[in-house]
Amino acid sequence: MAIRIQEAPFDPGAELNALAELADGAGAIVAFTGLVRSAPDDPIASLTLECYPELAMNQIGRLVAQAQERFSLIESIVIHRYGTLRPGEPIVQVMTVAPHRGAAFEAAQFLMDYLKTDAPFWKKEATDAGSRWVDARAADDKARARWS
Amino acid sequence: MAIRIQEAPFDPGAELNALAELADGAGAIVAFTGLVRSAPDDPIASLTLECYPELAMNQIGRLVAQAQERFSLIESIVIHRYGTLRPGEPIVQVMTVAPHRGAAFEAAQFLMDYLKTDAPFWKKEATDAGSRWVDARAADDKARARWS
Amino acid sequence: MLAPMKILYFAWLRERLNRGEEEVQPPAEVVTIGDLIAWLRANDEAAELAMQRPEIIRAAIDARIVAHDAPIAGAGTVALFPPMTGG
Amino acid sequence: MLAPMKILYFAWLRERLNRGEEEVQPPAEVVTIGDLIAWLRANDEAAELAMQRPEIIRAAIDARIVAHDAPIAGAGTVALFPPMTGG
Repeated sequence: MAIRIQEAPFDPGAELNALAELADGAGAIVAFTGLVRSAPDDPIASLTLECYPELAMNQIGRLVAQAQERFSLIESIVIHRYGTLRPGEPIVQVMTVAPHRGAAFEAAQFLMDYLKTDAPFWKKEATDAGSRWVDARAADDKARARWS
Repeated sequence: MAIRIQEAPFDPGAELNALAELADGAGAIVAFTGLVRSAPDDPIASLTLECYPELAMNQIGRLVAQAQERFSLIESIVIHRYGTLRPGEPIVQVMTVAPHRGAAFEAAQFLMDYLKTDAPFWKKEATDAGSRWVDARAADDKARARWS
Repeated sequence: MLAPMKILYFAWLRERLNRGEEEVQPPAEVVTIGDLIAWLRANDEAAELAMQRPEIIRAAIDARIVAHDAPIAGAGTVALFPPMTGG
Repeated sequence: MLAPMKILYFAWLRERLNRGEEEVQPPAEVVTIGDLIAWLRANDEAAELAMQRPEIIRAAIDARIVAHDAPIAGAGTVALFPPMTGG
């Protein structure tokens, strides 16, 4: 298990390969990478993530430990950035390693659903017209609720 | 969309990074990597995948096109190896790119569920006690059935 | 009086208050997070406006998430913030 | 008689028959994949044993999956194989 909260960029492929080295006895690795999205019909110039790092470590640490136990994972890693990112840049990467694919897929979705609502980051989009805080989405609350 | 059926090894992280370059407008990438699994209580020396390449291209090509349409993917890639592989080696990688995480996760699971039952590969495990063909699993038929 | 405690604000709450942290020393009748929010609102016009809908404000005590009925006695740091948008 | 056609065998079917492919020329009454399997079994002891449970054998005509009731007229290549274990 590992969690990293960092301002620096990370390399999604290098992270996946480093994890694969630890995947002894595994049959399945799922890597989810979340990117700064700039929709063609509503482009953004940048996304700034504000963070409460100490709380993030506590919340995500507990979450990863829950996933590890609930889905009998071999390994699990969460990397989450903060600071100002450009469109296309990776924000978050969640990776899960399990004997079989079902557990790896489920655990990665579990982690992402909880990160959306329970990880203390706040997103602000900068556009040509100014900047705006991203609202919490009811759909994310619903996605999270399916695990309880 | 791309499919590759090959005997040569591939680099999971390099494949993920190459795809991320094509992910314009995307918010989510899911990469599933399937590895040759050697369970501690039932170790194998190697896994040999037999393949009917022409049928594999047809089957997987149709499958990827279905996934692309059904889940409105931005991009999707399937890489599948054949030949003799050692424990821990990547067998298959499925990657899906979408605006949001739900579609990317679902599409990757859809593709994996169908590959298990509809891609013309046959697995033979070599152990100290000899070699054996891997049986098709009822659980895989069931996993596939949830999409229809 | 309670012992002095640090309050952290994040995101639009921080912006509307124009400060990321402050030190406060609430009176003894301020028992819970909910009481603290009400007391902050009563004593500061910016806070009154920024937390007009106190029910959407989330809170942590010493970097652990808590509900509005959590007691603040003994808290070193209280954080107040909008719903999180991680991932 | 139908035109000669190639048959491909895979996995344990290939091993039990001790061949990966062969050319055959079935009589005209062999209309479907199911008929072809029955005819192969009737004419070869190894095939009789290898396809003891014909219902589990999968088939493709010219690299397209077909059911056992598919007609084989015009087929260039018929493939017969066990359930697939891809992924």
